[in-house]
Amino acid sequence: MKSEKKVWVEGAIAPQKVADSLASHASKTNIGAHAMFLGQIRADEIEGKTVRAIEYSAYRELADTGMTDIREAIFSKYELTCMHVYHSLGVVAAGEICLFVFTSAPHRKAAIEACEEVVERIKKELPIWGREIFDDDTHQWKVNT
Amino acid sequence: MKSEKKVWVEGAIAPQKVADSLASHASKTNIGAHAMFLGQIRADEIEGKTVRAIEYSAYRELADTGMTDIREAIFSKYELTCMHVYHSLGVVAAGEICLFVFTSAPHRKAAIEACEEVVERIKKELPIWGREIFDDDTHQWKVNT
Amino acid sequence: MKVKVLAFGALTEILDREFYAEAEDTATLWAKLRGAYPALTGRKLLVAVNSAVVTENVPLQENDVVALMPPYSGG
Amino acid sequence: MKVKVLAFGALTEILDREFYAEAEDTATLWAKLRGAYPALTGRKLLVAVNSAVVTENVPLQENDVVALMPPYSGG
Repeated sequence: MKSEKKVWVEGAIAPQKVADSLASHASKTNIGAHAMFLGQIRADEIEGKTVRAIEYSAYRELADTGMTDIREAIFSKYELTCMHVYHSLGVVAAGEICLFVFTSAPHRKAAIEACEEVVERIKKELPIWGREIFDDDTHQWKVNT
Repeated sequence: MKSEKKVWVEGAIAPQKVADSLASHASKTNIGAHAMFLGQIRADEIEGKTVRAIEYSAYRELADTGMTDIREAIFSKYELTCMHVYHSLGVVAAGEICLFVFTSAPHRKAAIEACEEVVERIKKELPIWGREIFDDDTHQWKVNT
Repeated sequence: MKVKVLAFGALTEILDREFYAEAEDTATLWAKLRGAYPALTGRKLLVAVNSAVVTENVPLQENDVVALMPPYSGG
Repeated sequence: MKVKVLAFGALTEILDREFYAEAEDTATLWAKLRGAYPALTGRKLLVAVNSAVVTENVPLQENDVVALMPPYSGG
């Protein structure tokens, strides 16, 4: 359960991945609750221009280490059955999914709290950068709040 | 957004429904975050017997009113873009999904908190009953904790 | 007053899902049923009249619909 | 010491993504780069040496890999 998982997805995360991930847990009948978080690219308007996509890049080596640290901390803290995280690299268009966090547990409290904590830690701790591309092909670098 | 939605699903909720629901939100480019909760039937062991399914029944009229109350309260409290709730009626086997709560918002905090609150309120406020069916076809009535 | 009674959840193992009964208020109705079905004694109960939950004894009108509900266990 | 420097995020608009530089410690490296590229002045920065984040000035060894990273904005 704590083994390395594939985190990085080139481009957008397909909605079908969510269904497939969920279906693959039907055989784990000790699971009673799944919590999921999905980040979707917003077409924000900034000074009259609209975000049409975000291009993500990462310092992969450091991000993989960070993700392993998060995974281990979360499994020690919560009674979880599984945890899956997918993050896009490259260009993801407005309306598409760039982050998918999926936690499963016997009981809902652990699944829900773990999911939220993973999302917060990913945003804060992983060396990933988003470049917001506007409809006129200018860009600016995203700042997390 | 606050209009009546179809809540009741006969039997298990298919994982594909999750993908389809998610995909249908790609055109809402003011959404930045989706939170989902899924309840799955656990094959609990109780005194040497294993739960093989739960059969759900509801007082539909009162449950529909209760769901409308929850929906309205959640939309007044959180800055949400959409909210979808599906609950099974009838027999759902161990490993299958019986509850799907899906909230979407511009920002993650609203989506995550709303999702959790809806799950808690559904369990507490909606007149639904689960009959746990064991592998030897005996049963007992589920008690929510 | 003749009222329609609906039973839910575990109560359906003791009562019919739907039947008619005579009672002037909800407390009297429940007392009568307990008299007829001792297995009801000590059961936790939620009551709704005409699809609205009531938390105190309420008088019943002819043709009211009274729902007898054990604690909820959805989700 | 000759070290390999990696630049990320908005810094890649000022610096190459990957280049070599001479410096004895991380503070000196950053000072030299600021001297050469005034646009770096005042930038918030996280530094990693050989894939481990460092929060103070650290001495560099030959062939160390130094990552210069703006605040993260993933998710």
